[in-house]
Amino acid sequence: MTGRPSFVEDVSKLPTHAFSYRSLTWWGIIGFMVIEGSAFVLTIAAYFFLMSHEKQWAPPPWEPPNPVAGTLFTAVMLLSEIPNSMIKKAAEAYDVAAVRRLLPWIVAIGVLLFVLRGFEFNSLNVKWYDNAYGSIIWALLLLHTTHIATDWVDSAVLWRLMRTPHGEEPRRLVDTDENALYWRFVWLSWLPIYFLIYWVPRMFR
Amino acid sequence: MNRRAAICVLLAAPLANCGGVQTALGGEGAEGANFVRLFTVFMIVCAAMYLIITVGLIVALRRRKSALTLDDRRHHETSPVLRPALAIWTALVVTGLAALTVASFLTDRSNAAVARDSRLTLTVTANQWWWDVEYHSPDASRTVHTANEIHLPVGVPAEVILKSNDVIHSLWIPNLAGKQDLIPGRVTDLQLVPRKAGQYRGQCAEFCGIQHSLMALDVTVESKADFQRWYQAQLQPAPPPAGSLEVAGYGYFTTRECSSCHNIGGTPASGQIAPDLTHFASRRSIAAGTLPMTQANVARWLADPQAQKPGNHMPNIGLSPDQVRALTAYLGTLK
Amino acid sequence: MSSRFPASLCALGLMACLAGCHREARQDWSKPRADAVPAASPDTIFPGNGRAAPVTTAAAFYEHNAHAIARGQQLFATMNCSGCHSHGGGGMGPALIDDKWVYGGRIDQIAASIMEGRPNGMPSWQGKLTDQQMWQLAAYVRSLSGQVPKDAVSARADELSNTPPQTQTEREPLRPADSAQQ
Amino acid sequence: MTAAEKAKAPPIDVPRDGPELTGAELQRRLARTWDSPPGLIGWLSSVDHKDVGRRYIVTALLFLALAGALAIVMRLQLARPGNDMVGAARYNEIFTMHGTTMMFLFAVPVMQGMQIYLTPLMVGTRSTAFPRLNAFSYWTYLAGGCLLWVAFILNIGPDVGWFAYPPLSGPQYGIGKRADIWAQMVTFTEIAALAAAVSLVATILKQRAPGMTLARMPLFVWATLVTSLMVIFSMPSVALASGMLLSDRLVGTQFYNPVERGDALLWQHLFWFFGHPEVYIIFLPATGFISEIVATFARRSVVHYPIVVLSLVATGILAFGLWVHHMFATGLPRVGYSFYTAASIAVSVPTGLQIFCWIATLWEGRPRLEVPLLYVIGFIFTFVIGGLTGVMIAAVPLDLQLHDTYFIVAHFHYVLIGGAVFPLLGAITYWFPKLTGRMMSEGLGKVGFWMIFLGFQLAFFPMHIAGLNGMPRRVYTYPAGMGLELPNMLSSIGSLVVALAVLLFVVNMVKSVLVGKKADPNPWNAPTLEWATACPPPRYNFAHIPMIDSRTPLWDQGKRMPVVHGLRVEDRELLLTSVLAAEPDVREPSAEPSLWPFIATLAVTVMFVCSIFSPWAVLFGAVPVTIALIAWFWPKSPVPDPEPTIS
Repeated sequence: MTGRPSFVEDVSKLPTHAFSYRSLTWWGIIGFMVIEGSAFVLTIAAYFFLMSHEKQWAPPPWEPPNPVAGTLFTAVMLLSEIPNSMIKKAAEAYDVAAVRRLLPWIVAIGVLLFVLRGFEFNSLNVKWYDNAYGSIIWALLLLHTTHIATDWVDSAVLWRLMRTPHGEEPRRLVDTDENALYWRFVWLSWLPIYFLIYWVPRMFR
Repeated sequence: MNRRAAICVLLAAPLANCGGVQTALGGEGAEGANFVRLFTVFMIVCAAMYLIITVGLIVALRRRKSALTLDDRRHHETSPVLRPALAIWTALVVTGLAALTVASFLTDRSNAAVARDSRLTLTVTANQWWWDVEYHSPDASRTVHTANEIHLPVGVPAEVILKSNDVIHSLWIPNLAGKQDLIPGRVTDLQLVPRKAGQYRGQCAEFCGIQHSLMALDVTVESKADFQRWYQAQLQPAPPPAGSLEVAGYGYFTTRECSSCHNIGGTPASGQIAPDLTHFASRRSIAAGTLPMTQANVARWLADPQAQKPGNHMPNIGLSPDQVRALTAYLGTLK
Repeated sequence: MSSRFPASLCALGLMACLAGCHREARQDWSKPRADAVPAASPDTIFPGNGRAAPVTTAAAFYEHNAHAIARGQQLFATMNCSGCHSHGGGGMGPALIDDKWVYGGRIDQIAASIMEGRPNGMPSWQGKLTDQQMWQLAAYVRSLSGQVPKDAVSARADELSNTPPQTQTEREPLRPADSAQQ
Repeated sequence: MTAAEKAKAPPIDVPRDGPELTGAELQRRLARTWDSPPGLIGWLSSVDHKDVGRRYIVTALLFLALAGALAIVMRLQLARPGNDMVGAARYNEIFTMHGTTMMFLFAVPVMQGMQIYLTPLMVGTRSTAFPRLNAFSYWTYLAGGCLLWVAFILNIGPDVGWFAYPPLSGPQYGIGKRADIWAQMVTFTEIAALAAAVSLVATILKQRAPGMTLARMPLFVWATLVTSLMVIFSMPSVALASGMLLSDRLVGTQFYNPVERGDALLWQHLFWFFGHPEVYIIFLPATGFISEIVATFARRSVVHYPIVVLSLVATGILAFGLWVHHMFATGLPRVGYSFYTAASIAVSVPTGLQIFCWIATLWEGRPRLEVPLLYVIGFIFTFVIGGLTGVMIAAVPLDLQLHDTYFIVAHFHYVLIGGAVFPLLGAITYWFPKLTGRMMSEGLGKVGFWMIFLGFQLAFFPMHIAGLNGMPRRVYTYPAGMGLELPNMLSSIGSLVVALAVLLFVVNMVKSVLVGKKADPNPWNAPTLEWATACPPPRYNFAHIPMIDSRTPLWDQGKRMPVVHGLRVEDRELLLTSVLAAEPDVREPSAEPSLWPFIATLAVTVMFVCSIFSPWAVLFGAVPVTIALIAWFWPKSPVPDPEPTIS
């Protein structure tokens, strides 16, 4: 830069954090949600591609998965949105105490979900190596489980972090807000997968 | 053929090989001829577009008298002529490409219609790295089994059913038609309408493992009479061995390793996992186009197949020179 | 840049080298190794009557080599071994995926069984297959019961899956009664 | 003070840039704030986008050299029919390594490296959005590249082609661990590319200088935005495909086994859904280079800017609808073919429009024939041939003959070398002062250009003819007497000329780095913001964040650069602006250097490499990865002040 610049505008009054699309990390989270969403969409496309070769789905003699554990899982997942929304609201209202109070709930729900997920794997009635139907069902469930796992770790770490003095900092509330957003993605992406794993194999028998 | 000559000129005549046994510019089949025709159309249109662009570029570079640059502080302005120029260019590109799309579509239709009433059906099954060929006939006893060669009567549409036993291969006989993949678990097909008698060559065009390069097949297009003669000969079992050397070779072949994999019709050798050798000596080449069919090459192959075509599925058996000689002599009788 | 290359990767690379050279060597390209299949001695067939000689290095090569096992897998299918052994699950012939070996479970014992044939239906393959092919088959048969290194076998063949993946099969211990020590 | 109070607290009194703090004193203090720690640890912890970008470029060029050496080996083998210099198995490994390295380890990374280096400078900000993610991206890429090449050197390199079609790459026919190494290398480069793309998108959308509305973004930044979005949408596809392949090979899933209800073509659909956009991920940044170079050397802004932008976007979208044209020979329903033919031909329309705009800009301007512009001219002469042969092979009846022959080899080398490497060489020459502070030699540059331009035509034009004469791809030998001798010999000679030219380019680079002419901030009198700062730029990029009101700010501003001020000087702080209008919005802290991205890469590497051998490695390997990531994101300062210093 040659010479002295001309100073046009002072930006020192601008805030140092912001929620939603004004935040930089929000765009990062959205980016990763799009990536993972594409992965889900493509896995689902692969599911239908394999299904299109079959007369019956699940292909006999394999029984469709037993939906009890999966349905319970779905119910818990949907219910988890209640504390999740509360956390999101509390974060946006800078209510650190509420966030600190509510985060353990999400972590506990995560543990419950893991237990239910274990039962889900047990109720698929097919092994991943039996045939491609089994493979794609397992792939969908496993892919979603990694999302539960990552967000559970994220929530647990956030819980721990919020209990330190760091929690008082507005930017950490932005993090909390975005963690809640990601949890929404996790349960929203579960719904089609739930349908594909448990109900489509019943509908086409 | 005028068109072919035109292409040859377009493609720098000394390089293009329009009379080869394996060339896309041959046009000896219905689809191959369609290719040559459509390729000519595309070449002309594309050459014209290339000319327009490069001439435009040269003119633009040599003009250098614009006033709409930074030096005149008018670098954001554009001449009014550019707007219609853009419109004309767009129209030109879109029309040219649309015309090509239509031409391609019509040729595709013509290809699809070319052999609807095929009168000859054969199945080609690809294996790593050879072709199994079976001619079908309503009468099961008139089914012919051969390998690494196809004979076709000229002018008779033939439907080739394509299967694979292991990985994905692709059958490409450029003189006659485009290629078609052979995919395990799927059945594809290829329509061949040979228009001109001659000896051609096909090759695997999809990478299929270590010996993808040496997986060719010989294609003979002949008159209907010649084809019938060949077909009748193929129906015959192998002749019994005559001389002592041949008998020794026959003995080894039918009782030892050879017969675990190879079949020779009319003998106890009935292996089904390697090329059928019933009329081995009537073929033009050995091991899917690896070597020309000569006594010396057969001997060389038998002594050390892994040296001729490394990685192929025929093991080095460790034959003695006498055994090689006997087997060569016997295989030579399988006309 | 290379000087700062993660040291752990180097170490892993070296390990991969040692394992990899052995595992991936393409043996078919060269002349067959001079390793004839040994005739089964009574010691190896009827264990307990003596000590079998240790497995030769040439024989050990086959069961650590991915190409040998893969070729064996192919031969197993094309020579119609499944006709009796049914993908290793057993049928007319004994099952091959379990830990029970009637005539010994070492690679040289299996190769000997293939070469000589056994009573009650197992044909002799001597002269029908090369020695090398019999070693390859034996290596594959051993892989069916998880006896060979997992990184050298393929998880499955491109055929009907009648058994769990071989990379997942539990390693079956050789019953002491079946053979002498490894 | 509660969080709510903190959120509304007025800015505290810390040093900020502005009329009172400017010039040398400001630069000294900013340099201290934005510097990387010294020593090896500091080198490994750097999160400076310029370090990351430069490392990306240098590493990618090294891989180019390696893959180029393999190309020479192949050309020597193919120079004569029936040659036995290289055996069948080795040749298969070599062409697999060549293709894989060029696509995954050279072309995409080098473009992303240029984007990582240039984008923050071009949009006028101090860093990328996620500097640590960016650093992680580079290390992961390096680990993937090393995995592949170490494997190759140890003679367990992949031999299944860069496309790795099952069943050939599947558990039965892909023997040993070769295909696993290929698939895991894909996972590494995937993660690297995705991480870089996310960071770039956020940088472009949120960190543009005040006043740089979307309609004033440099065309290279537009190309970067479109490319990064394409990476985000297409890369998951190959990640999924290679994940399925790995699980088929490792735990016996049946995705690609036709006998157990799988389908080998599933791979091809997933692979080409990624693979075709991949070509544009390589090509679009190159069009960005060209737009910038053309504007600078024609001394005027690119005409019909909106058309160029729309072309970029249209190409990006259309690229996702073409993948089936790689599968015309697989016997899919004929009806579908017509659609993909039309779409594949249509995608050349936007490119045709871009070419028009560049030529029109040259026509409107006063072109200076310096080396970067020479490469643009070489690009048009060469790439257009590749584009037109592309139109040919979009037609099904032509493709069925030409598919998988040397005609295709010629086609995509015209597209990728003519369309991406020529512009890249031009771009390196053009931005060399920005990368190193010195100019490249003009004389050597011109000689090099003519050598590579002519050598390229000699090497690759005869391949069209070899293909028409019946030479399939991926063969290690061919018989004599089929008209293949002459084209192949010419190709081999040409490839040696190209190799010499590349060598000359490298010599020119090395010489110029050492003794080249020192560069002013704006040696070419270029219009965009990266030229508003020194060559090479200081760690903090800009002492004050510039403010712009046109597409060519350096040509339109007066003597004094308009800037905004008030950013903190003692802490790393960025100015975020609104997505569309680029109005100043938020000040956010930017990440300090950290060793954790490097450690995370080590953990990921251990996990991925071990998971080639055991599925449990994914589970156990995830523990160190998780620990590394937690440490990476855990805030550093124990007592946060109202304006935190770390994210």
